[in-house]
Formats: sequence, C-alpha cells, structure tokens
Amino acid sequence: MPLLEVSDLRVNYGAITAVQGIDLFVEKGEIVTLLGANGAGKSSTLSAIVNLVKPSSGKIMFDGQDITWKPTANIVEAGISQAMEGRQIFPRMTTLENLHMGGYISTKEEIEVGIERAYELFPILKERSKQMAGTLSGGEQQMLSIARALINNPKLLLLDEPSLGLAPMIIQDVFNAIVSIRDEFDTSILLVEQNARVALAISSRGYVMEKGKIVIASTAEKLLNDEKVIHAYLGGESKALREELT
Amino acid sequence: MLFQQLINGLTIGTAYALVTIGFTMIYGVLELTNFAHSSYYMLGAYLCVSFMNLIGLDVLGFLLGTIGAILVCGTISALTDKLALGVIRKRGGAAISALLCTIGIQTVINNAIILGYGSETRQFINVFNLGRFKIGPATVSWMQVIIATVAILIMLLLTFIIRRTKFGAGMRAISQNQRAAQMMGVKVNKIIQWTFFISASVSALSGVLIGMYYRTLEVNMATVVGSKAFAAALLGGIGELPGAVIGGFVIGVLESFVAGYVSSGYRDAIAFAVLIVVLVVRPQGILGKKIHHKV
Amino acid sequence: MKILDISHLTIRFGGLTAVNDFDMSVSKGEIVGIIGPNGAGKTTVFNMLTGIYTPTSGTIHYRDILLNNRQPHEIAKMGICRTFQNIRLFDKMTVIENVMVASHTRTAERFINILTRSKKMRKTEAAVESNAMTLLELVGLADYRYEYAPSLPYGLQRKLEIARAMAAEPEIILLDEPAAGMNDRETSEMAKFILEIRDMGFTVVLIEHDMRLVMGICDRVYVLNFGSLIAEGCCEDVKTNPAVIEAYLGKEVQLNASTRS
Amino acid sequence: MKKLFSKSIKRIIEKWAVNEWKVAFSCLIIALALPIVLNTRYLLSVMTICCVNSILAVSLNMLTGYLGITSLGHAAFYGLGAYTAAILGTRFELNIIVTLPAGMIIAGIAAFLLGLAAIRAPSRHLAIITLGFCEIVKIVELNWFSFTGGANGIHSVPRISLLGWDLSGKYAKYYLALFLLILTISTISLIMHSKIGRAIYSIRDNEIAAESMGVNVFSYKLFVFTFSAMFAGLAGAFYAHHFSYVSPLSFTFEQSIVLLSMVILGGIGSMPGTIIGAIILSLLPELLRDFTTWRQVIYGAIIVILMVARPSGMLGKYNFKHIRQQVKYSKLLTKNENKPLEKMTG
Repeated sequence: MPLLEVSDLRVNYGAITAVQGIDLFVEKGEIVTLLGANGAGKSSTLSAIVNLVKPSSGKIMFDGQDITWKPTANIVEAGISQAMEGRQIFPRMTTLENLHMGGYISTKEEIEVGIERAYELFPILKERSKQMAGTLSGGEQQMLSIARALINNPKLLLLDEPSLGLAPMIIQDVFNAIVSIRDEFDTSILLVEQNARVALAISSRGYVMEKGKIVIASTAEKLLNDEKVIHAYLGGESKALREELT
Repeated sequence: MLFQQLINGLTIGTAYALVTIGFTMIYGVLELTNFAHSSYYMLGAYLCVSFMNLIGLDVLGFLLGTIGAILVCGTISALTDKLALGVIRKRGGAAISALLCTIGIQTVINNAIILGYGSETRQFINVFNLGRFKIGPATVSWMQVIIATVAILIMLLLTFIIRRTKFGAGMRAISQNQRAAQMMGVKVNKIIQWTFFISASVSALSGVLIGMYYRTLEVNMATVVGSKAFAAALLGGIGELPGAVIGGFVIGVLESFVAGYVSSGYRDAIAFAVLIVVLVVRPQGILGKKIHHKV
Repeated sequence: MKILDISHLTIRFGGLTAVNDFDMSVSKGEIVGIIGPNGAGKTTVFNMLTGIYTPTSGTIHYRDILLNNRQPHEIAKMGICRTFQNIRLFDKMTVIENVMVASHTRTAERFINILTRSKKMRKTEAAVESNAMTLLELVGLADYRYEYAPSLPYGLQRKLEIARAMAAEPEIILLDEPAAGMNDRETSEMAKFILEIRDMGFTVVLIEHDMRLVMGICDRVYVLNFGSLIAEGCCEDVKTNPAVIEAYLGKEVQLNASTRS
Repeated sequence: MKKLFSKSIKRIIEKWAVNEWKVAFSCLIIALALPIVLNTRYLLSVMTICCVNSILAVSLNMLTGYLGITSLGHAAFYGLGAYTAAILGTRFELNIIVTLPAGMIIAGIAAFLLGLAAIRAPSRHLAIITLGFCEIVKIVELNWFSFTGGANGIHSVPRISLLGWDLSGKYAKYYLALFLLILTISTISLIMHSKIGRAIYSIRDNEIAAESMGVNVFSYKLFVFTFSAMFAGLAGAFYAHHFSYVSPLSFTFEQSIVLLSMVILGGIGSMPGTIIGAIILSLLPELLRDFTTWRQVIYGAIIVILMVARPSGMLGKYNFKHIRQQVKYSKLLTKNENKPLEKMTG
C-alpha cells in the first residue's frame, strides 16, 4: 500500500475548478515530482492534501488512514509536513524561533536534533539565527521555510517550488539536501517544481498536470525523454536560446 | 497632593492595564479590535454582585462570586468566537466585518445588563474592610494594595504563558501567519477560543476589583474603560504585553493629574490629545518595535 | 549614453550593511543584469533606486538628477518604474485597471473636468484604456482583462506586473526576478519578451537567478555578494570569473548547467 | 436548494449591475414620490434623517470603503458642521446658503489639519486617532460653555429659508435633504470613476505598489480624508437647521460607530450597499420603538446575525462596474465563438 494515495481529488475556488479529479500516489521512500505550467493546479493539489484548501470531493489516504477533510493540525500530527510556496514564514519571529515553530508537535530533543540538521543543510540560517525572519532576503526565507518543514521529522514532505528565488549554488544544495533527507530519514517527498530537469533527475516518478488534470504519469526517466514534455516544460539549451534570440 | 494623585492614578491605571492586556491579546492574535472586550469588565462586576447575593456577603461569597463571574464571562467570550467571529473568519469575511460583529456583541451585552439590573447605580459591598495606611503625605488603602498585587500576579502569569509555553508560541504564530501556523500543527481555532476565554476572564476580574474599589457599579462603566483600554493598548505598542501595562498606567496617571491640576472636564480630552501626539511622533507606541518590512 | 549612474552607494540597517560601496552605470537601450547569492542586497539596490529606502551614503543620478531623497512617486514620474519580487498587484482591481493605474503620471486632469465629466476627460480615459489594452495584448493577457488580478496564475501575475510598469512609460524598467516560478519554456518566452521590451525603447535592469535568462539576454552583468560588488562585465567574463563561481554559480551547477541546459 | 438560492441571487445582482442607471433612476423617482403616500410629519422626518445618514455613510464609505482607512471619528466632523451652522445661524442670523458651505469648510479645515499631522500613521492608529479626535471635539463642545452652550447645546437655530422662501415645511426639508444626498452621491461617484478613483483604489489594495506607480499616496489620503469630512460637515449643517437644536451628545464616538456600521452592513466599498445600510440602521431604531427596553439588545443581535450570515456586508462582494464589464465581455465572447469561456477559467 502506498504511503499517500489521492483519488479523484477536486478543488474549486468559487466558480473556478482548479483541480478536476486527479489520482496520484507516493510510495514509501520515494521522490515524486508534479510538473505543469503555471496555473495547472499543482499548488492547489498540495494545499488540498493538507486541507489548507478544502477539497470539494475525493479521497486522500495517508499511511492507512483517511485524512480527507481532517483538520490540518491532525494531518501534520499524522506525519505530513509542507514547505509552502511564497515564503510563508513568521516575520516577527527570529530565524531560530521559526525553526522552533517547525517542531511545534515535537519534543525538545527532536527539535534540537532537527535544528542542528537544518543548520547543516543551510549554514546561512545559522548566521541569521537571531535575525527577524521578516528581514531575511527572499531566498533566505525560502530556505527557512524548507528547513522548518523538516524539524518535526515528517513521513511525507510536500515541497512547493523549493528552488523558487534561490541562487544556482543554493539550488544544488537544496536538491542534494532533498536526496539526503530521503536517504537518511526515509522521508517520502512530493515535489512541485518548475526547474523540471533537476527535479526529475532526483525523482523516481513524475506526473504532468494540465488545466487541473493529470495528463501524463510515468517514470522520471521516461518523462525526461518524452518529446511532449521536453517541448512543453524543459525548454531548449542555453546556447540554443542565445542563438534563437540573436 | 502630588504623591496622592500618583497613587490614585496608578490604581486606576492597574484596572486599565488589566483590561488592556486582554484587549491586546486578542488584537495580537487576530488583529481584531474587540469592542465587546470592555463589556466583560462590566458584566464581571455585576455577575459577582449577583453571585454574592446568592452565596453570602462575606469573603467566601466574594471569592466564589469572582470565580463564577470569571468563568461565565470567559465562556460567553469563547462562545462568541465559536458561534459568530469564528464563522466570519471561516467564511473569509473582511477584518472590518468581525469588528462590526464585536460592536454588535457589545451592544447586546451592555444593554442586556441594563435590562437585567436596571440603569441605576448599584452598591458593591466591600467584604474586606481593611482600612488604610499612610506613606508620607499620601493615604493608601489596603484595597489598593490588593488590587495592585493581584494585577501584577496576573500580568506575570500571562507574560509567562505567552513567552514560555506552547500555547503562547501558537498564539504568536497565528498572529503572524495563520496558514503557516496551521501547517506547523497549531490548532488555530482552539487557541483563538482559549485566547478569547482568557482575555474576557482577565477583563472580568479587573471589573470586580475596580467595582470593589469604588464600591459602586454603573451602567456606563464599560464604555468609560473601553476607549481608555483601546488608547492604552496603542500607546504601549499594540500586541505587546508590557506595553499594554505601561500604556494603562500612563493613561491612568495622566488622567488623575489632569483632573487634579487642570480641570476634571478636560481630563479625557488631554489624555487623548497626548495619545494622538504620541502616535503621530512614535507610531509604533512606547514599547512597540519598529519592524523593517521587506519590499 | 549613460542615463543612470550609481556611485559609492551604501545602506545600513542598524548594524547590518546591506549594500556597501556599490557602483553601477546603465546606458540607454541596455539590458543590465544584477546577480548574486540570496541576501546579497540586490533587491535593496532596487529599493534605493525607486526611493523606497534612502541610502546611507553614496549617490544615485538619473540623467544628472540626484535621486537620493526623492519620493517613490516622484521617481516613477521621472521615468524609473519597477516590478516586485513578491508580486504586489492591486488585488480588488481587474487586470486592466491594474495597468490603467500606472498611466497616472502620464495624464493630468483638472478637477473641474472630472466633476463635469467633460469630453476631454472622457477622451483621455479612452486613450488610457486602449493603451492598457495594447499592453495586455502584448503580454498575452487580453483575454483576462476583466478578471481580478489574484485569480491569475503566478506566471501571468508576473507578466501583468511588467505590463503595469510599462504603462507608466518609464525610460528605465527594473525587473525583480521576472522568471521566478516559471518553467524553462516560460523562461525562454520571458527572455524573448524582455528583448522585445528593449527593442521598444525601454532600458532594462533586471535581477534574476536563472542563468540561462541572464546569460542569454544581458549586455552586462553586475555580481553582488554580501552587499559588495565582486565582479562586473560582459556575460562570458563573469561566467568564468573564479570569485563568481565560488560565491554564486558553484562548480556543480556549472557542470549541471551544461548537462541541464 | 441553497445552490438555487445563491444562483438566483447572482442573477439578480447581475441584472442590477447591468441596469445600475435604470435602478438608480427608479429609486430616485420613488424617493421623489414617496411623500405622496408617507405624508405625516413623523414619517417625513424619518425619511429626512435617512437622507442625512446616507450622506454621512456615503462620505465615510469614500474614506473607509474606497481608500481603506477606518475612521471612528466621522461624527466629529458631522458635529463640527452642525455647530458651525448653529453658531452662525444663532449669532449672525445667517442663511443656509452661507451656513451649509461654512459647515463644509470648517469640517474640511479640521480634517485637513488633523490629516496633515496624522494621515501617514498606520491604519490601525488612524482608527484610534480619529476616535480620540472625536472625544476631544465632544469634550470641547461640552466644556466651552460660552461658545457652545456646554451640555445644554444651542437652541433655536433659525428655520431653513432661501431667498425669502420658507423651506422649513416638512416636505421642503425632505426634498432639500434628498437634493443634498444626490449632490453627495454624484460628486463622489464622478470622482471614483476617474483617474483619481483608480489611484484611491490602488492605495487601498497596495500602498507601496501604488506609490511606485507614481501615485502620491500622502496627498491622495489627505484629499480623501478632507473631502469625506466636508460632506459630513454638510450633513451636520443641515442637521442643525433641521432640528434647530444641537447638543454634544449627538456627535459622540458611539455615533461614529453607528455610521461605520451602516457602511459595513451594507457592504463596504459599495455605494448602493452603503445607502441600503444607512436606511436600515436609520429605520431599525424607529421600528423597534415599541420595544423600548429590548430595543438596543435586538439592535445589537441583528447586527451580529447579519454579519455572520453575510460577512462581507450585503453588497460588499459585488463591484457593479466589474460585473457589468464581465457580463458584457462574456456576451461578446459567446457571440463571437459560440463556445464557453475556456480561456477565462484556465
């Protein structure tokens, strides 16, 4: 049985249907990528899994229990953590306090271990530990948001565009970190990412969403070689682009 | 004279400070100006008198009555959140809609009190009768000492809760980013309801203490204290507990000085004038921190 | 022709020096990139350029006018307009209204004309609206004109911000991470679009992490690290500069960039 | 059932939005014709008060709904207008042709000076600053006995007359109030449908972005603050002549709250909503007159229930101009392509 199993999930915002009945699953210890253009419904899917956005119908099974429409706090306790898009940090808390909030449901010892690990992952956060999170730069807030989601040692980590606004060197660090999170802690990861090539490189499988529906579900390798996917999401080469432009 | 004014001012200030604390707690969590807050101050005092009439006009009656008043006010406050304010939040109503809702709640409570108890001034029997003593030229009553002690204990307790406990961390998280707080596993609605409970309890306690200090209850006591608490909260830097306390004291002392040295008619006017000047000159309040917003 | 000249620009917040002794100049018709690690002070430079922050020391000259103590709205009127890293649209206004707001500085209207709704005023309004429509068509948002801005997908919101900045008819347009949150395909489109903007006569200064976009379209690049300039020059020089590789690009990404892109 | 209900509401709102002018015109005709049926002194007086309160609510809506600044002191400017008219009327026996503009100007000057000092403050501070200003004005009215008559107020403000015509009859006063209301509504609407209006909305939505697009946030805020106070002053000046009596107790902070309630209840930022809110909250106390003791409790409960049932006020969710545009546009699309708006939901 998969760790996470989503079936026929639908999400409406008023009149607009953002997610129109999708099925997906994540096995234990797996990294899965959700691809798609802007507005395809990827972020809505993630939010619906943790009930931050109420699904209008569908079923979400996690670790053997039905978590559809459960309060978010209970879903977090069950073992799902999400690093949110758009730098959802606590601006008037210091970096360290933000990390402590990440361990809201954990014990003191777990938090200590988690914070050590976060600092290893993103050394700049240690330098900024006493600084108010609201005064961090955009990229630093992004790192903080990811680090914070890891403190409570989740079974499943949902990452919403982890590379958004990050410098190239840091992106590499983040993706390395994602792999090591899976390897060392046996955490499964569901990833939404625009940086498709890098994301697929570390994933075992991927889904492609279009207008609220899943149009392709396949292994990462196949997706990387799929003409349609390359055309739609992976783009040309840097040099090619330059030539194309000049 | 000067010293006496100061002591009287501090006593009134204590009451303002207690009411302000509750007020600022709710503002801190929800950025909601809770107009109903001062109503619990009045309701608490009236309920305590009712309970005392039932139980007995002695120290035991007073203590039980106070506890009863606190519990009832807290419960009503928590229920208003569960049944009204929380629903507005859930439906995505604007902040100002919740504000109007609290005005409605205030109107209901204040007028229900008039309906139930009549609009004439009522006696609050002082069960302690402890007398007074002199410090230098000023006279201090033991009642003032009791009020100050209880108030300081409550303030310390609340500061501890907010700064050191998980509950407090949850409150602060909600105030800064509700979505993220949920994602950390914070039970948002539960914490907000408890915040409403605590804030109304403190307000009710303050009403009981001040009622006993003045020995009278009036139907306009809520509105008098309401705008002062509002002012004190902003003066101290809204959302900051120590700020609320200082704000309360400043308003109390200021008032009693103006009443003593200028004219009691202009007492409130000058308190507000000072407040406006402070807010214009130092928008973050006395203790509020200036935050550098990222653009 | 130099139109923007920044020299010895420094800003401190409390004890923290966010930007230190930064020099930059921009000529008409250029596309200039500012890159650097997160927290290097890139957006802070934009904030000083647009008057949101006041520099601690140093000068910013735009066509020989000192910008240091100018209000943001004055600077917008002079001809520098921007987009925001964390999108700042007008949430309760429609897409087209968002763009129309920015025409503000380009139209003057007497109060009496507004109260009488004179012919001249209606004519100006119509012109503002058609200008906004043209811009929306240009960025491909014409179909969304009467939608509310927040209902647009993230990538389109970025485009809307650019259209809005263009409606202010600035000489220099500042783009803060225009391709953030876009996939490679969309990034290529954005790159092409920025070149189009330049060809329309705008001068562009942009902050961006996507090296494909920066190296693909920028004429010159400035690299910031910890608030200080560590390199500047044309793309090829910067790309191979060891200091830049160490602080920003990273060796692995160099590798990765060749496999990936 | 619920879905059907909300669908039919949506249809009604759409119809209303598309025909806004027709609806407004019909309302005007009704307002003009009403005195034929409701012709007692009491009823006409209630209707006149509805008009006065609508002027106040519409002007406050400009500040709170359109610009996004919550004011708890609108009654202060209302009071300043009333006292100006009362003092000019009783001491100098001046006519409304002088006192109405004078009330506007005095309220405007007061707002301008207060705004000059305070309008840069964050919104939540402005709420308390305006509240404080309201209290100060009340206290000055109460204590400056020689000038304002203190708690007794000012009696026998001259009756309304214009160019020798006596306009103090029950009908004349109602029509004059209605005229002032229409003047207020049209002035504010015209402004909001211009580039000034766009700038005001943009400030409400995002101050920093507005400033960066060249909108001078400070001067616009000051302008709206002053402008809305001027109309409150106008309403106050009319009030003084209408009742020929002013007292500090009519212009308290509680009155400000009632005005704010009208705006929120009807739907913040919606002109028709604000007027409906003003009419409801003006009529409610009259309707509850028979339940004197219970009146305030019921009044409060109704506000709570209405807010829980419709958190954005009655019409707050609907921007008629936008609905009109959307309806027009979708018609255009269906005509051209004969297929649903796939693009619009993407």
